[in-house]
Amino acid sequence: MRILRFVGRRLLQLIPVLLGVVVLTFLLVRVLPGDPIRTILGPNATEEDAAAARERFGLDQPMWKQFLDYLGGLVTGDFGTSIQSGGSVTAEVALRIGPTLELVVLSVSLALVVAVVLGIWSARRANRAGDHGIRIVALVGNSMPEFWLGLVLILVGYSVLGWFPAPSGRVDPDTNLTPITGADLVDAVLTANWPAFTSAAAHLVLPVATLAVVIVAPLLRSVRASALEVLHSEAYVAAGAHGLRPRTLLRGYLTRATMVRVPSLAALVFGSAIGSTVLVEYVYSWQGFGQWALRGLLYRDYPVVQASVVIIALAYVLVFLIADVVHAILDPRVKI
Amino acid sequence: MLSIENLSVVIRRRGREVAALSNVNLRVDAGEVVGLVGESGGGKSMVARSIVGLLPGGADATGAVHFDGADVLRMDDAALSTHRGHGAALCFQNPRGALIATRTVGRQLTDRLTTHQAMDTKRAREAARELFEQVGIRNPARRLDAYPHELSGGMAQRVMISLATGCAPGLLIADEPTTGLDVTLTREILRQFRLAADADRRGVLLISHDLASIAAVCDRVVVLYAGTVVESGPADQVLREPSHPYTRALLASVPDIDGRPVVATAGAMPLMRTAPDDCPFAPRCAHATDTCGQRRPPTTPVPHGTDGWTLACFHPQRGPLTAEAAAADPTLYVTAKTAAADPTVPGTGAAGPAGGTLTKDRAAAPDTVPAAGTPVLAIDDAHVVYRSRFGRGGHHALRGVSLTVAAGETLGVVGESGCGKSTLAKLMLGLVDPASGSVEVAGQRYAGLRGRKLRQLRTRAQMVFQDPIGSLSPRRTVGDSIAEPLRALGVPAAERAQRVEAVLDRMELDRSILQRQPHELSGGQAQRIGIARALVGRPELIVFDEPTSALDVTVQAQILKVIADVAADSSRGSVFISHDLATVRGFSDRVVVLYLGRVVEEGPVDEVFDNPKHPYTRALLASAPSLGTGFGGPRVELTRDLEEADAATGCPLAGRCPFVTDRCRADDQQLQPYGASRAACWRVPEIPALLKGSDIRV
Amino acid sequence: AGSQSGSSGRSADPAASTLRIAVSSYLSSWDQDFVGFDPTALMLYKNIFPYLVDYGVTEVSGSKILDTTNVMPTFAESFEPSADQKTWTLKLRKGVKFASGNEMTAADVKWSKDRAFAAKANVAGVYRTIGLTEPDQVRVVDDYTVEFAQAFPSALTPQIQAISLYVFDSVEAKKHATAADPWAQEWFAKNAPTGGYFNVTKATQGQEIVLEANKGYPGPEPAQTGTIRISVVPAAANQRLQLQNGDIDIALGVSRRDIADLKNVDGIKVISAASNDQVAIQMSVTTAPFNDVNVRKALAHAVPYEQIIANVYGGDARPTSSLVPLDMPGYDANGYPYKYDIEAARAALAAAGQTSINSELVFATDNDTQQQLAVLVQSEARKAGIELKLTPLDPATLAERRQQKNIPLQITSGQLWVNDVEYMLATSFVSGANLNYSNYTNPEIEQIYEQSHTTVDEAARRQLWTRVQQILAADVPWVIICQPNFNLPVREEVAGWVQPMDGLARLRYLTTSG
Amino acid sequence: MVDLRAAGGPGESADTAAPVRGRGVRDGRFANVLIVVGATILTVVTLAAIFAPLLSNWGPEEIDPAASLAAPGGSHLLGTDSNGMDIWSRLLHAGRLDLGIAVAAVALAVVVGTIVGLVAGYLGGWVDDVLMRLVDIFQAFPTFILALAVAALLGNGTVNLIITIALVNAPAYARLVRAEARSVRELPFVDASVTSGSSTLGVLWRHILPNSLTPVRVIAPLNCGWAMLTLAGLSFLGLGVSIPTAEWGAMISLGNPDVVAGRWWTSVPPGLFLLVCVLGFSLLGEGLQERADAKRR
Ligand SMILES: Nc1ncnc2c1ncn2[C@@H]1O[C@H](COP(=O)(O)OP(=O)(O)OP(=O)(O)O)[C@@H](O)[C@H]1O
Ligand SMILES: Nc1ncnc2c1ncn2[C@@H]1O[C@H](COP(=O)(O)OP(=O)(O)OP(=O)(O)O)[C@@H](O)[C@H]1O
Ligand SMILES: [Mg+2]
Ligand SMILES: [Mg+2]
Repeated sequence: MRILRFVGRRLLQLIPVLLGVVVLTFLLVRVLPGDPIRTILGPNATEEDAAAARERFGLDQPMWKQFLDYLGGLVTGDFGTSIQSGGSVTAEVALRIGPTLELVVLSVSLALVVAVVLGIWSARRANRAGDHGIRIVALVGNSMPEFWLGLVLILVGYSVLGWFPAPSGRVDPDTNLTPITGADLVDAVLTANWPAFTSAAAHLVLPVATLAVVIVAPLLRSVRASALEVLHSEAYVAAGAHGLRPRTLLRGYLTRATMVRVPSLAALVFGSAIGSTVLVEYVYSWQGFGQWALRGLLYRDYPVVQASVVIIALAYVLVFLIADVVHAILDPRVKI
Repeated sequence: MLSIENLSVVIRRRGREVAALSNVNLRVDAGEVVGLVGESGGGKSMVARSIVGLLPGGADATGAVHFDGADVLRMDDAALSTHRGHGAALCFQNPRGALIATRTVGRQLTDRLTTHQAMDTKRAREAARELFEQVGIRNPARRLDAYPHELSGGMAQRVMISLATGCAPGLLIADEPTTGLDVTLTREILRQFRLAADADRRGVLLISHDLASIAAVCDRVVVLYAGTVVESGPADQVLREPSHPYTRALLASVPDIDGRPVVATAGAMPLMRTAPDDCPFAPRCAHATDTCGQRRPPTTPVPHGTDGWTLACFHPQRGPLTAEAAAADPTLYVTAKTAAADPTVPGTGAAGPAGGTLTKDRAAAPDTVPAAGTPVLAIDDAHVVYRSRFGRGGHHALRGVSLTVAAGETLGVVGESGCGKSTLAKLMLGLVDPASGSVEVAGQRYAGLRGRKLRQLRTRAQMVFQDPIGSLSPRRTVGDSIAEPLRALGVPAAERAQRVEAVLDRMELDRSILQRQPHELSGGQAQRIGIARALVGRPELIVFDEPTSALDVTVQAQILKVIADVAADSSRGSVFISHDLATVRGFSDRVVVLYLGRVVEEGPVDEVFDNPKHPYTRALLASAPSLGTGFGGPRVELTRDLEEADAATGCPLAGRCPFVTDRCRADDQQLQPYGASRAACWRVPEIPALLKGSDIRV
Repeated sequence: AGSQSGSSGRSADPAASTLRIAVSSYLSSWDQDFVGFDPTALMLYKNIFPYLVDYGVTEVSGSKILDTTNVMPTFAESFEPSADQKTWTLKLRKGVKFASGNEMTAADVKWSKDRAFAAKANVAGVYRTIGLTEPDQVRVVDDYTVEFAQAFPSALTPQIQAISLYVFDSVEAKKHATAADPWAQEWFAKNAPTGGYFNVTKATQGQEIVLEANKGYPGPEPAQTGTIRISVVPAAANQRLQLQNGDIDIALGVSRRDIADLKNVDGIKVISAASNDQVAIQMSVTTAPFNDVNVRKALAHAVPYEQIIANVYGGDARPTSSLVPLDMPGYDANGYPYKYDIEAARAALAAAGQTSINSELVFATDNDTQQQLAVLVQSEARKAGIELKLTPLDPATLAERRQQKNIPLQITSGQLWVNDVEYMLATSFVSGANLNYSNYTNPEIEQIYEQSHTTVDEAARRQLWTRVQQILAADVPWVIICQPNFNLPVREEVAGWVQPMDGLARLRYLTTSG
Repeated sequence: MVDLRAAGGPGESADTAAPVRGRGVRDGRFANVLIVVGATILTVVTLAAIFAPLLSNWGPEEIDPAASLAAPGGSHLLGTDSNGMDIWSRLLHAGRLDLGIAVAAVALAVVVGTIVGLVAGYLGGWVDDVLMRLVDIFQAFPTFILALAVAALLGNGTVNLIITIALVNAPAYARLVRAEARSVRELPFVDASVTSGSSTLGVLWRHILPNSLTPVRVIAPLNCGWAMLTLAGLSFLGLGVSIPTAEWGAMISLGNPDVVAGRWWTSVPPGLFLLVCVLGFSLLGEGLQERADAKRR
């Protein structure tokens, strides 16, 4: 109940932030140089043709009217019509967000698991070779441009070893997967399409690995640091001094206390992972949100850019909210 | 049961070595409470850690720690893990920090029970409830599901004790179990240890820097100085007629509510790099002779003492340490030569203040601008509310406080933790704004002033803080900090330097200290700097907010001496805030007793201490530890902890007062004159009678 | 190390075989009238819209190419002009069906042309060149006959209609039209049209499009491959890898550098053909400093033509000496008398009264070839005293700046959809022409252009074109760099490629024998 | 003498409660190793960038008309790229731009973020609310997308890139400094300064600022590395520094396709340079972080 009230209050606080994002993107998009209409008209179009097209997309209206229309649409979940495709942006978003979320959620989860397991392991062996090794490896991963790493993994995993399917999509089309959420693994499970599941999983391995490698370092560093802090805390020493069993100590005392700081960092990492998908999706022909947003930006597809930024901002603040809730659950000291 | 033999611990770190313990011998038997006392850094915790085999990294231990026949230092993993907890269980100094924040206290306790007493979870929970009840936790079933942060300090300490006893240890070790607790709670917690020894036949090792507080429950005491045992013996004898000069100095530095003078010993305890081959106290000791500097005094029985009373000194002292004797004891004065030899505290050492008795002597008054008697501070019916950021309401920290301080006067403010003392201090300095009521300093109100005017008025009142190092900006030099009020006043640089030097001289600090950073200072030095900063702008009012509570006992005495000097200036008013009644008694003219943001009693210091009117004052006095006669009159004990009492309407003390009636719960109490002092209790006239008849002591 | 899925699904029967093609991006929209100007979309339209007339195929020096001089009916039965060349009559075949089962009739043609005019984009734009501006000019005669009444006769009509005469299933479309959306834009943005050489059977947004041969196609040259899978692979390197591994049969988005390498890879062949693709730097004749013809000449002398052909195109491009493409009827080798010669460049600059000038060279952000070219031009032009700032622009900004006509220098590349100088003048050299990024005008050229509308005689036209090239040689609105050859890496099993003159692959000719 | 470590008493076998065993000491040592290695890498790269003209016999934008995509060896130490430019020379010269942009951008972000955070944290109240909502808004923009948008808006000049990357990073600093300032504000020395009559600005400048920068000092180097990666990412998408200016990210993306063709030299060396340089920042940051952590414990 308390959590619900907390979530409610936080959701209310999100409104000004999201409104700010909405206004800012709206303006940003319009001050960007470039004319979206010209990109769809083809070379033979005349000024009248352009004016007609402008009218079609409501771009001839005064700015405030455009904004009010946009806002009105947002309230009903309508992001407008894409200038490039002429289709409903909302529908496109629905199609694009699933795959990207699948990619990001899996990568962040993988990174989290790896970071927690290795971080605690590393902290308990602080300053031995293994600890140093893990930290350095994580840092190296963190220092690589994702597009470079992606290409290397494709070269090795697909071209040389042939272990992974061609990086051209997310699932083998022959498996006839019916899209529901857009997240192929989920869809495969929902439709009990096991060949599709296997195929989707195989397609996911390399991109997920790429993203995870790139983001794991800060998580690992943080887990290790807080595990160390716990290990050195008076409380942990006290528990040890009372002769508690190692298993009890690890589970009840070390792990949970270590996890306390992870959610908010995971949320941050989630944010940067979303950013990285633009590059990772390109390299792996992963037609997701990032590619869509990037294309929208390059072609100044106003509704698409607006929608993509607002959606990512929404996802981002929601993830932070979730992180706060998880934090509150993990850490009884948090006042909510 | 426990017998430590010739234990030495050396901690080796790159660049430095510390001989934390040198040839310590100590024993604790079943059913016995042994007190281990000494100043900070003396090695008390190290002894405790050795007993449970938890030495810090880089530590090398020699000697033996025999526990029930086995040597802890040579135990293997398995033996050690049963020894820890089940053999000897440690209660940690900072109970809240020693509890894992993310696990309920109940589970932390059942973890111990299942580990050491082989109980199943259900049984363990039941046993946990009983244990909680035993240590005096009300509503134990509910508290089992509480997280540590939901507990008050006293409660957390009780939980910690239950955790330790939950391991069913042969030996219970308590490292400073009452530091940071209120006087009223301290007694209660200490009783728990006595109980563990008497009822469960456990051995108890009580560690404290404060002799007086643990005196009552100990069978024997061991005094540590610089990692060596300087004296040990039966508690009553050692405390009454200490034989080692250090023990005597230690006892004499502590203020006592019976008002006996405090004696300061210059210098500070040295940090030993190697096991000493002389008497480590010699540099501070007035009895020291050449021998003391050449050989380490062996541990010998006290010549005039009883069995088991030993000391390590070539010059054992005799006689009780009564107030008069202490004041007259020439041994407690220190020579400049020996202080200079102290390597650890160069500032204090070099210009070391001569020790001396602290008395109210209103001598020299250098700048006598306002005539004595002019009010420099007037607070009228002030309320302070800390608003919470979002919700309505907030915390009502002060509820209608009125008081005045005249030039030349020292006002003492006492009260339990959280009663609003620091808030009152901030109010006096204009750091918090009163929700209603007014504050006037030097005839001017803070309210309504802005910008430059406000800043100028602020310099009229200065404060000395509780945390001496924390009140100095970590990235500024000491010189910067002291000169800050002058800079704000727009004093030109040359004059600034001059005045800073003058005030340094007054604090008996060396000039070289100006270039240092706060972390390079000892607590005593830092507090002198703090006082210097407060003085340098020649304010009308100085507020001392618990200026010595973070300091070591002997350093505390030195600072108290400085403060007494400062407070003696008739040109300004002083406010001295402390939770320690004895300290306040030392040099206040008047005392105000705060309780939950209200003044419950106010009057001349001797009247309030000798003839308390309010039941609360009486209770405070009764529970104050004392090595001397202590509080003479009939005692009152409060029936509950502060946290559990509610003060919705009526007398705030109603929830805890043994004399409570329905009228107390209904009516607000105003200060009313009773003799020389005033108290906010309508039953004052009846209390003597009530006390006579019944035995109020619980 | 080819993956197994690569070899599955193939059989000996060509109609049942599957061809896999990689493209760089998903198409923006299915609606050819309103939106969708990206290469993938245009290529797909050619294959899935029923075009009533289309180019024939001819063989030139061993490779098959589209014959722009031969426009023939495909879905239509015939398309003939009246004697005055102003009215063209289109006769439809009977029994041609859309995927919905609706028959293709004159009403569909009329509706589609009405829609095109209403869209005021794309088709409406090109129809202007042949005097079609009003919906009324398209008349239904009977269920299977439609007349196009042009305002003036035009030699370009067959070519223009070849790229414009596509038809929607109007019966189906009307079901999805609303008062607010009379042309069913929403429906067509999301749903592929039907009735072309291929029907789209599956389209996964951003990922893959599956084409199935239209069995009901009544005309010549039906689709040779039963199924074509078009997958989207943005990274060129990735396409190359997949082609090498046999996971795709044709890679449409492989970089030039890779193609050169792929020539020597087992299992892959590179289809190569000469093309009329022109690479040029258009110089704005209205923007300083290129408003001075001497400065234009200076740059024309400062471009390292041979080095570009060697380094950027790996030698796989033809040098040219006219702004009219090499293989366009009327090409004259005197149309561009400029050679790489720094001294001459300096001299020209001096003639303009300058020793050094600064300008900006614009090219498309995502175009590696243009970028490489720009770097070389920059490096050499600097030697002649022309300091160029390289400005890559994204599509939207490029479009906007082109609109504003303020780009001093821009690299352009492409091929005219109609292989005719009149069309070239119409699109590139007359005042206000859409591809006239040079903002070039010359009264004589305007006059020749007018004249050409009515000049049908081939020899007379040739004469006009020679004059055009003389004028262009003097005015130098462009630096014409070269004509790169067309190259396409495919798996060895792929055959039947027909080189499209408009750069848009005609998939129906393709076969695979895998 | 019993060495407790040898006795295994309080030492930690893999699974026992691990009481401290000499950690603090070696902790510091490894932190120092990290810092030294990181600083060395950065120094070497910086020196190489500064003295690039002396270390290479080709200009960074100089085209060798005879040798496009030449293999390493001969007159080109690391070969040439598809434009015929010398990779080695470009690698070295690129350091100037990459390091310069990263450091300048982070410095700008630190300055802006610190000012905002300090003001918000110390003043509190509505100022805090307004500033922090703004920061929220900026942070809710996904960093990379924001970078893309700003880069597209401002164009790809060096200064614009600096502004872009700074803008993307500044909110994080604002938050960090604000949190720190809020806690510093509660410390007694601030009260001491206020009662000494210092002005608000004086308190901010002399006390709050210097004591609020600790986390910034630690994060900034890590952030520099991140900034370089962002720059590379922007270049990869064509929004970074424009050709032919030497920049590692642009070099990688230019040469990326060549890797598949076995021409590793066009993209692997810049990739390694970038990696090593970012790693240098990461090591430095990690070392500083560890030191700060150790101090806190
Ligand atoms: N982990 C450690 N590393 C290095 N030196 C230490 C460590 N712990 C304690 N010491 C040193 O050992 C000596 C004894 O410390 P110990 O904590 O036992 O003193 P104490 O009497 O408990 O003091 P306090 O009253 O402050 O708790 C001190 O000089 C201290 O500096
Ligand atoms: N900034 C604040 N915001 C909210 N509540 C506060 C604040 N400062 C103090 N309080 C509350 O006001 C009450 C009085 O606090 P104050 O610090 O004045 O007590 P104190 O008597 O000085 O206690 P101590 O002896 O522990 O220093 C306490 O309950 C405390 O929790
Ligand atoms: Mg201790
Ligand atoms: Mg206080």
